[in-house]
Amino acid sequence: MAVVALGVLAPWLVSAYELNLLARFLAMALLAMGLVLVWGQGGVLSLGQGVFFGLGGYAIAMHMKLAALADGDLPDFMVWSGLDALPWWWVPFKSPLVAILGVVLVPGAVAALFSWAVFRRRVGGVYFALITQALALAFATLLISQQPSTGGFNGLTDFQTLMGVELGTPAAAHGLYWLTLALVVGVFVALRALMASRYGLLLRAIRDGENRIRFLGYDPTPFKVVAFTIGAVLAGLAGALFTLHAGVVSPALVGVVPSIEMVIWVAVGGRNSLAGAIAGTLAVNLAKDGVSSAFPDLWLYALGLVFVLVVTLLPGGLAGLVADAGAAGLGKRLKTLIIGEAK
Amino acid sequence: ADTVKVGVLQSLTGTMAISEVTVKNAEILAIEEINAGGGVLGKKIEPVVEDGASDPAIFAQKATKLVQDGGVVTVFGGWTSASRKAMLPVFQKLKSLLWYSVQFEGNECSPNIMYSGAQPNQQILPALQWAVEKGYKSYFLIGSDYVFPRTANLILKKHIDADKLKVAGEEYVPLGGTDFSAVIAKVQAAKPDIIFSTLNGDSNVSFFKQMAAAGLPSAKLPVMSFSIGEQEAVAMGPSLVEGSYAAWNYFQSLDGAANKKFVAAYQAKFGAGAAVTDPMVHGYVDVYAWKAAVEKTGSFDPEKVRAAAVALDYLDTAMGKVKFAANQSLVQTGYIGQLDPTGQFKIIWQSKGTIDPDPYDPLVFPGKKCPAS
Amino acid sequence: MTAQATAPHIGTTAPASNLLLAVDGVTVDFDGFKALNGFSLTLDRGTLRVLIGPNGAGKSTLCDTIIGRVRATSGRVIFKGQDITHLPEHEIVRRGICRKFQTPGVLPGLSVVDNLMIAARRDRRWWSSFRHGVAAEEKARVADILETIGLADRAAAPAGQLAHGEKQWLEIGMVVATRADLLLLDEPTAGMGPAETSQTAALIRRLVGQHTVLVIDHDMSFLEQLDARVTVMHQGQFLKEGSVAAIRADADVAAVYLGRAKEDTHHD
Amino acid sequence: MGEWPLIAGQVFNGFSVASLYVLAALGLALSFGLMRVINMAHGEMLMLGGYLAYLTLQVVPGPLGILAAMPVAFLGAAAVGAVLETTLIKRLSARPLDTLLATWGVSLILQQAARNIFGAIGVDVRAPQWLNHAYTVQSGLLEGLTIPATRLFILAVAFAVMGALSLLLARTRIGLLVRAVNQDRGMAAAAGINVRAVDLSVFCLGTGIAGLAGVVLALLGPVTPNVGQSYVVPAFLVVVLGGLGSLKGTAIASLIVGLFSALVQILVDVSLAQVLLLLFVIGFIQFRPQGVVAVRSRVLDA
Amino acid sequence: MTEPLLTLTGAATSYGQSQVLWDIDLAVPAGGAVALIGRNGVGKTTLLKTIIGAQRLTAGRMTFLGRDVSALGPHQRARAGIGYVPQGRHIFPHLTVRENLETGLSALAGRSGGAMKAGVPDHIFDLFPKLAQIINRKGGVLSGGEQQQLAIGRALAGQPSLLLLDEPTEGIQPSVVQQIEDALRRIRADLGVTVLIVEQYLDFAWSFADSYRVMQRGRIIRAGSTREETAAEVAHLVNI
Ligand SMILES: Nc1ncnc2c1ncn2[C@@H]1O[C@H](COP(=O)(O)OP(=O)(O)OP(=O)(O)O)[C@@H](O)[C@H]1O
Ligand SMILES: Nc1ncnc2c1ncn2[C@@H]1O[C@H](COP(=O)(O)OP(=O)(O)OP(=O)(O)O)[C@@H](O)[C@H]1O
Ligand SMILES: NC(N)=O
Ligand SMILES: [Mg+2]
Ligand SMILES: [Mg+2]
Repeated sequence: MAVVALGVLAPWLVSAYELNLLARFLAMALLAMGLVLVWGQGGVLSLGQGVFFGLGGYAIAMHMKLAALADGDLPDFMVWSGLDALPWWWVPFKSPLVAILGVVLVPGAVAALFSWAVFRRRVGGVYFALITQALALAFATLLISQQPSTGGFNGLTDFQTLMGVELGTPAAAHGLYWLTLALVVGVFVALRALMASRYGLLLRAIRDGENRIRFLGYDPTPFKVVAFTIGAVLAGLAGALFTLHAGVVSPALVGVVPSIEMVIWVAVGGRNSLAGAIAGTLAVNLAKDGVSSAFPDLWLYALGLVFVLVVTLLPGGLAGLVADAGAAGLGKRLKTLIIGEAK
Repeated sequence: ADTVKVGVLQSLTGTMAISEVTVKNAEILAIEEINAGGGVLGKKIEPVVEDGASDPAIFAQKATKLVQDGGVVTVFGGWTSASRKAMLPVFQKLKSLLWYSVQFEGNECSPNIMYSGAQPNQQILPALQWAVEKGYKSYFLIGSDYVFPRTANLILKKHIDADKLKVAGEEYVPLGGTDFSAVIAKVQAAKPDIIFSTLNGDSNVSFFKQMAAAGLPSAKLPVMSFSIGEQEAVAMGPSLVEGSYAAWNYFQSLDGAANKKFVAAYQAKFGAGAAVTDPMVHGYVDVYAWKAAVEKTGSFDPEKVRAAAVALDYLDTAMGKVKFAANQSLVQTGYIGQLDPTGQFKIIWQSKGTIDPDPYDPLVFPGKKCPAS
Repeated sequence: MTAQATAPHIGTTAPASNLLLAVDGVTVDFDGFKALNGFSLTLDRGTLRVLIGPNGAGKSTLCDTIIGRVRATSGRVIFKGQDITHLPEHEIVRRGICRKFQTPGVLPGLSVVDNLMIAARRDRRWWSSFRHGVAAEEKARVADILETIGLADRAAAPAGQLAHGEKQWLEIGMVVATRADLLLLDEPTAGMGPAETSQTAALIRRLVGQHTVLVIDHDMSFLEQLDARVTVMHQGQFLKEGSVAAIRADADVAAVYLGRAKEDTHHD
Repeated sequence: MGEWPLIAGQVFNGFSVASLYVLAALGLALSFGLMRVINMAHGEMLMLGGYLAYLTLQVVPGPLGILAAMPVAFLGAAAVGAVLETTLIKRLSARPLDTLLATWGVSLILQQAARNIFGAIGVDVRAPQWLNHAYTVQSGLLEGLTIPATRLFILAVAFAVMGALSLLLARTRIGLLVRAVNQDRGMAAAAGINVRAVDLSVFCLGTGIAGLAGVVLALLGPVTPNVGQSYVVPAFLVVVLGGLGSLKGTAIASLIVGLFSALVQILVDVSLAQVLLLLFVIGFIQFRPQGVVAVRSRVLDA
Repeated sequence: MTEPLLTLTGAATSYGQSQVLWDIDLAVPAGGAVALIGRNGVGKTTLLKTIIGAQRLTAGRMTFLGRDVSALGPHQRARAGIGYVPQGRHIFPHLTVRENLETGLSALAGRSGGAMKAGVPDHIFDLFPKLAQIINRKGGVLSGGEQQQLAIGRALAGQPSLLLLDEPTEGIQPSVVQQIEDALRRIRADLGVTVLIVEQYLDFAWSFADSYRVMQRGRIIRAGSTREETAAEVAHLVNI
């Protein structure tokens, strides 16, 4: 609670730039929490979260690009790429409602379709991870190669207003920040409830023994599809908010490397802990912001070393560390509570 | 205070670091020289270096940090158009000024950016002009898959068509791509007179190697590159690319006292063999142009500096006489060089005098001009 | 093919209304090897049937085929009058069949009680899993089963940490918790001592009536305690059927299955 | 010159690309298929092989330099593999997804190390004179078809490596032991198999082959700190398509991927070909979810 | 009596934090057959795992053939001559029956290179003729009983001097159980193999072994001779 209160007051505590950073990282934390559900609980490692992050980001960015234009005009990059009409799939994004729905529906639909096709054939685990990695590569490549309609390598940038609100004013920045914070808190609460529900239990059961679950009369496929889809929706939401905060969305945010980094945030924080995922996201990104300019070479060594050490020595991540430390006190009480209840 | 802060924002990590670090070096060199000479308006310049990490979103983030929290009066930086596009709204919003030093695809004029890198009509079109003069009729366009190559080729195609010549093919390879087997097969099928290449970085090595292996060395099928500078040529092994052509607004081999002095200063600091390239010199010149503009207006205020910069007279620089035009791009000379075995370019052609920058190609964007500011 | 002639056929053992399961001429061909070869079997509601046969006779494959883990090359499986031969596994289970595997298959990372809770859940459709609260009846049932299988004091332990015999008990508990109409128990007493074996026999006898049970086992003393009708398989085909005593006395069964045991008993 | 030479050329290029993929993927198939280790630093073993080839050529510049570089690169990459295995991989056995993340960290470190040692710009390994020419069909239907000698050489290397590997696995007990260890470590040890030695040798063999692949890659492109990255993702796709680390599957999958990309590239550019390849793979697993070479099993949760 | 083939003194082990075996003293004489009995979960399997080295000793020591082997890993103990038939069979699922048997030969490393080259000894197929019939089938597809036979055959392929059997007749048809009993007797008689067997059926334990140990909650609570006491006299201890 204290943390949330501090979060609410942040606009008065930190500089505008720092607030913007915090807002970006909180947006990313939404995605990280989704990975807790997908990877930590469901055992499904996705190396393609960047794709959904990007879909969300592009959905909102497309709208803002269009909103800034006079009627009949084309976005600048289309003009200089030699396009003379708006591609049909851009047209609906003129409507802010479509764009906002698109932020969650497009990644959700893509994720549901893709994961259904793959899980249905009982392809999982490592294979799934590698296929999603290829998906990230393909998506980034596609964005870049379709420059006339996607903005290509440059991505989309230079947004002025969203639904009539002038972006870039301090008020807008505060509002967006609070919106992000509220979403983080809301998603945290909702996911915690979900994980504690029977759905959460079954998801963990499927992670443990998918076939066994089948022979208890459950079809694992929809459970996994739902988790993956929720993860994608959160990633899309994260991408949209990030785009608003950063003022740019580009293929550099969606490819193989950023997608792996997203998993790293969660690995550092603790793949089974929502709070850990938020903490991990903030910690890694703050470190990156602080260290990489001062010691660019060192940063890559440090990042590499962090992956290695966290995975080998701290499989529970920061959250695991905290839990171990608290095991004597709070942890034990919790344990007896659970056992008592189970009995 | 007796110092003034300026931002230097380049990629120190990631795929672009290799190129951008050299620009950062040149910019720092200029700052140190100016400081040694007493600074600007009596103040020492304090460079604040940030890492753009080859990621446009980080560029935007770091640009905000520099201007908003870092208290810099102007920023030198950026290489890819993606990073410039991402920074543009930041500088516009914060009413600050960015100095951008790399050749690019044009189609952009922001009052908050000084574009010293070549516009297409200062690099690509002179190269076409040269090729037409040489009698080449059939052109094959190869590029890395990003904005500059695609737009450059769009402009080239219009001009090639207008000249009633032939575009034999147009192919793109993902950035960093290494497999050219299909592209070369298509080149072999199309039998062009010359290849115009906007390939970037490492891909060039793969391309030239595989061309040579397929029996198409530069001697047989000439290649005109728009992204191979001295640094790349040395690293690739000059013998691989020997005889191929490049178009720039600066070559290390240029005559002139200013260039001799610049090369000597750079090599004194970064090693005798250190190569010097076009974007580096543009970065170096940007710093001096900023100094001149500040001194002309007597203020660090970006708005005043911008106005002063476009009002400056010709500066005598390592790349010859240059000045900023009213559209905030640089008036400069176009050169064609041919690679010799040492990795230096022999200058074989140069434009008749300086070329005025033209952000909007008249064939592609008839009638479009930068809004007068 | 003489065995075929004596195999029970659908509708010959009981009126159709009482018929729960009919395996009708099922063949399972693994790249030329027929693990089941035109095998038929019927089970009436509320009955107990024992299935024995030599190692590799096809008993587990029969369970696999009923539950959909292995697909019949030819033939049909009819359950409650409906053809379930080609349904997905989970669909088959939802219709009321549950199976205990030969090697215990519990969910190792989940606690004993969660294992049972998952099995006890009536509504197994995914969208129902978001609904909150556990039915009191399910809770009571799980508590009851925990007592029955003697794991009440290990309820919170991860199932992966149980000893072999304890896992067997847990899996039996899970099968019971599903309240399936048809329980397929593949070697439920493997790894159990004589005392536990007797308990298992008693438990199974209690289940009969409410459930239909098919038991596979090699422990003759256990089968004797079950005292049910015995079907003998051999090489994927029907071999014999009869009471335990009759089967023990059978020369053919002795030859392929029991071995020396035939010397202890006399023919009848 | 008409369509035919282009198509024939692309078929040849397909084989050529397949030979690169197979070299890059064999090591992965070994460590992934047999040890369940996803080595994201595999690409850096390729990179290492490339740099070792470069260094060897400094010492042995003549026409045989490239041949000398092969054993050097194999052993060098195998040695680094040994260090990696003993310090890191062995702690993560049976946690494949974790090996993926940890080795990604290693990959970052190795890339940065290469940048600091050799510079961010690549180094160049030149094909010797005897490889530096091309065969051109002078007449007939395929007139104009050009086949570079380097590509033939790489094809030959790929065949040699595959042959040697299958011989090694078939003729020695190592293949058997490796599979036993992978399927049940505890039992393998109890049966008398030195599981540590088996792990180590398989992993080193895998990285060694990657080192070898790095040498031939250097004939086609520059050796840069991130050269491995461009091969590792497609190599993984090949392994997925091949199925459970089967060597035969890896070879067939490489060929499928190579031919598919090469033929598709007749019609579309490289970027779009990459996207179509992924769609193709997703489509493929709809029909053969276990990959080209499926292993059937009755084991629960296998 | 000569020195025991295997001794455990004060042995203890645990799974993570939870200790499962306490203060185990056990001596198995060369050529002898010892039956380990006790209810489910008392630690019988854990004791065998500790002997083969799959579980670490947290206290005490172990000797084999007069040598302290406490620090050796499982494969070294197997090569020293300990064969193990685990509970749950642990067949290599993707190896064929022949290959499964061949993995057993690894235990001969350093002892009998010749026997290793010679391949799987014929007497295993004499013992389990079924294995010869399904020699090219994958281990994973075998029936439970077939797997059990394979597991015993695999252990015998390594020509152990001490055979650890964890409920070896689980899931095996009665006639084959008899064959296995006969075979074990023959192995003892002809090859002088020492046997430590976990068995829940006292009748079999008594007919096969010459001494017994009863386990309870991770300890050996009683040791005795099957020749001097009847199974009935011990049964009440097992059923606690
Ligand atoms: N996927 C498969 N491929 C090939 N053969 C198989 C496959 N699955 C089972 N078999 C064979 O089918 C036969 C029947 O196996 P099944 O497990 O049904 O026997 P069972 O009667 O249950 O034996 P047990 O009493 O030993 O458990 C065995 O010989 C087995 O090897
Ligand atoms: N991997 C494990 N982790 C934690 N505890 C375990 C593990 N394996 C076994 N145990 C515990 O150790 C104790 C002894 O188990 P063990 O398997 O040795 O018993 P057992 O005598 O062989 O029983 P059974 O007759 O059922 O095979 C049991 O309480 C069991 O729950
Ligand atoms: N501006 C460029 N070269 O991207
Ligand atoms: Mg069976
Ligand atoms: Mg046991």
